[in-house]
Amino acid sequence: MSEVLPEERLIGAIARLILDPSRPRARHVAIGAASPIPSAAAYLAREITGDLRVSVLYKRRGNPFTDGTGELFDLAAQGRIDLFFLGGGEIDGAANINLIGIGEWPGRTARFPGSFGSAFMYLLVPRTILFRLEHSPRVLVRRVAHVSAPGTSPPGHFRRGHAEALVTGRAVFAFSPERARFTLVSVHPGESRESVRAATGFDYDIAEPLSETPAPPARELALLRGPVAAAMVPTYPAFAARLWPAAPIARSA
Amino acid sequence: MSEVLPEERLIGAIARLILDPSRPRARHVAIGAASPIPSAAAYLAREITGDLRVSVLYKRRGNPFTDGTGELFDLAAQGRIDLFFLGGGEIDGAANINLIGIGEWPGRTARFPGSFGSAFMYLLVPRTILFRLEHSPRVLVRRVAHVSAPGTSPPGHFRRGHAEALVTGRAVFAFSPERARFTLVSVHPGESRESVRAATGFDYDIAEPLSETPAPPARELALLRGPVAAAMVPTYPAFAARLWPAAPIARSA
Amino acid sequence: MRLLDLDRLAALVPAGATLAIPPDNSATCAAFARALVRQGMRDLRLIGVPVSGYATDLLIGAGCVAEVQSSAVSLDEAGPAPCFTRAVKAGTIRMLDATCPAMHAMLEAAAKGIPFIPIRGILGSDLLAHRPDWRVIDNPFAAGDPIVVLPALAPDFAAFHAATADREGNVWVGRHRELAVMAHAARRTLVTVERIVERSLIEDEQLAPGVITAAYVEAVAVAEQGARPSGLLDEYPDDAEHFLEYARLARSEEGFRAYLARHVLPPPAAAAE
Amino acid sequence: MRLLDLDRLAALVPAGATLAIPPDNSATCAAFARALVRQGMRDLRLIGVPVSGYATDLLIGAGCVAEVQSSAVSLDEAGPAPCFTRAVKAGTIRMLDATCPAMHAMLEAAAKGIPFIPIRGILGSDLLAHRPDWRVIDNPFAAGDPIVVLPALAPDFAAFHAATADREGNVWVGRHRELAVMAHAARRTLVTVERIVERSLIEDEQLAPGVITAAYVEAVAVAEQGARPSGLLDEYPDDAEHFLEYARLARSEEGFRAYLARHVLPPPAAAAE
Repeated sequence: MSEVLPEERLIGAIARLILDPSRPRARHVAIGAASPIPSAAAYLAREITGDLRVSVLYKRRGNPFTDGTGELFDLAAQGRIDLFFLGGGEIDGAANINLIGIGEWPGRTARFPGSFGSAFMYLLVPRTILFRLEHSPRVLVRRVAHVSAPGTSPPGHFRRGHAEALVTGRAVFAFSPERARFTLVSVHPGESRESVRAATGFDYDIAEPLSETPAPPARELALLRGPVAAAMVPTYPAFAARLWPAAPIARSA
Repeated sequence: MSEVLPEERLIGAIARLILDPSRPRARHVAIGAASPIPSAAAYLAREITGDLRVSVLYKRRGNPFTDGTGELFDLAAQGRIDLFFLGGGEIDGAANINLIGIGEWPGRTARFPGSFGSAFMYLLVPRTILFRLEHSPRVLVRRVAHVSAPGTSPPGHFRRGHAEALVTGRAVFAFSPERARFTLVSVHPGESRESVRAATGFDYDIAEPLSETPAPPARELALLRGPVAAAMVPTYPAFAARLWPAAPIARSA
Repeated sequence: MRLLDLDRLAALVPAGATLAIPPDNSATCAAFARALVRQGMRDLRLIGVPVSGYATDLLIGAGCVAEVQSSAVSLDEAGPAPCFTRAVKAGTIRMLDATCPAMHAMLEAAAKGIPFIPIRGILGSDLLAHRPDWRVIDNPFAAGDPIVVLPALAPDFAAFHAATADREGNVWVGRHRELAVMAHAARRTLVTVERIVERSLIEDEQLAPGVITAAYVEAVAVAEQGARPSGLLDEYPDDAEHFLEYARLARSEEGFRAYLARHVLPPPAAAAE
Repeated sequence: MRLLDLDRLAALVPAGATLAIPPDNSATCAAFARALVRQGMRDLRLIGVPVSGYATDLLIGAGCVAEVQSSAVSLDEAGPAPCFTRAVKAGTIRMLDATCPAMHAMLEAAAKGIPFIPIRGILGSDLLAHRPDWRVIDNPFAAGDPIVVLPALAPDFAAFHAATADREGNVWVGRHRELAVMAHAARRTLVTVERIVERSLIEDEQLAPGVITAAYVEAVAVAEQGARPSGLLDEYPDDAEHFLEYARLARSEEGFRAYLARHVLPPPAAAAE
């Protein structure tokens, strides 16, 4: 097998988080629009377990939503989505996310697209994985300028779960909602505790020993480059073609 | 033209109420299930004006509801239904209707089917016509045993309208919500003020002069026996066949 | 999705469960109800969405029902529901009266994961006095505007009949959107269908709008003509004669037993084997 | 139903109106937005259901917009919405930020004729502080359970693009149920379609579940490829190149003018006649 691509390592790391045996088992993972890496990770997790429903928003073939663009949120509210992914223009050390902007409300210095479903999904879905490829002090900040969705909530606020992890282009963090604080658990090849420290605007703990984010084992890599790549083609053709130019013809997925 | 049937007279009387020029113009009339006479009246009103939407619940061809059995109520709540028909196991002199039953709740002496949408539609639709073929002291009572839907509401209760009339197999009454009281305005052929009095359990006023419920004029009768009869065939085949054995082939309606 | 036979599907419902079912004009689960009768179901708490008819009356007559929540129970053109009427008068079932849009709204609240939903109307109806679970609050956006609020209603089970399901468990219900709401609101949804199709129902943009996706569907069984005596969209019409036969027989306990023997229970020979 | 040409359809919207539109991936009314630009629309108050993209950015760039209420404005894979981003930073439009399920819920409340609707989540978000029209109340069914309530949102107009309409004004929108909610909630609904069909869309049980009936539709215009550069279900795919061209040009005021001249405004020769 050829060398493991950085994206493949991320996909493998996220699939492991989805399947984390210490967490409640995910039966249904939903993925928002324009999220190729989380989508591939969910498909990989499905291939590994053989028993995971993966609903990708705006999927171009076999779109699982037949009840309009509100259905994802209704599914989540009903408790039928176990795990979701969120990102942020800014993410802070307490797992607050900002998709609004910077400077005076509603983003007079920098404006992000907007909060999408984050203010809802973060509280309604039991398990959240934060994902943002860019790992820099401007994204990972001490305190977000505006809170689209809060990392933790006071007692009495209806909330089903929190972020479990933050995955970036440099590292993987675990999140403790009790302490409202991240712990660095692994760094990707080429990164060190120092390079991550320099690229991160918030304080965090460090797991000891700090490991390197592992590559997917050969069996997972084969799944990734086979059925997962095929499942990705219809919705993410450019992404699939870039990573896996020899990807098999898409199957219904 | 052959003699006017009692049902045709009722249909004509109800069509005139729908088109009453002293009332806000109805653009959309909805009819509940199993209501052939109100349906025919609405179709006749449509033929007369040429500009009236008639939505018949559970229509067997060209069913106008595509959003489930709740759509009628949403349309009403949106203010898109101008006129609706209600009946009652009991109807009292203040236009309260009872579709629950008689005796101890929920109808230990006599049980009616239930309130259907009445508790909602009576308050949400601007114009209501009460229709009940049976005109007897057991139906038209002084005071209903249980109120499925109130004839009038205190100030402050959200309400868009009231009953305008009560049409029975014997007579037509007008209703005044200010006075919470009916006025007998016409009696059908064969009935008198005395026969109606004897068959009515509630007090009411009497219009002077008291008229006979008129037969539909020739032009309306022609519409009734032509396009209206045809429109009735798909949903009310038995009713249409009984009244108009020579009814033309159904058109889409 | 699990593909079961009809009796195994019905066996998923335990005694005492809340079960939402559609009325006779909306993909009613008639064959499923007959299967519940055959297995001696007890203490069902039926929810009519928003009303109910044949299936509810049959289950009441067969002694399967403890409670009915509905806006009405009737056989429509075949007249009143005889077993229901008898049971209410005898006080042998608990009846929670409602009004159609309230039934829809309580299920929609569950489908949206909200604990309650406001509704206009109802003020001044005696329904309110008999529904302590329905409250009146002040509209938080306008002073002096009392409004009814209803709790979310999440049935243990929803059951209905539909035309087709595919191998993934997607079910085509056509314009019966109330069935989607039931499925979204219920914890577990059991569906009988005319037939299983081999192609995916959600890949076809023409079919997709009428599809409840597999995410909501617990199990499916094939039951041909499973809505009978009700009709099913353009598949088959109502069997008006059967409704009249049922209405006539169910008028007496004895007649109802005859109906069960003729149309619901296995033939005595088979039972004796 | 009135069948108009595209420009007359757009002319029904007066300056200052609230106008609900879908995002780029859901039957967006792109041709309709271009017609609004051509007629020099002013002071529109756009409502993204639940987000918006190309049409909103184009209308903002052309100076047609006073206010945007949306959960996001973005060109998705083509990047941020350039005119929107500039206008927010410059303070030339009023932005009411929301979150997707709240946009849906506010419209659903209007569609159900209820003055408000509760929603879970949102507590702890700064959205709340900037939406004085969103309130937090105590759940009337449970003590110590604060919950957000949203007011009903009934837009003056809803506009979207669909595949087909029939002569009665029934419109087939397929699985885009959010368009039905928009149409139910809005006072007047304007629709562009690929084509008018001669048969009734509600007589066909296969099509009916995807149909918004004529009761909600004010007027229809034919606009072939009217969602472009967005795709439309299985009719045609997105034009990714056009999105990229727009994103590139709209990065500057000058480039945006060039885009308008190339794709939106009538050719100068025609304009001079």
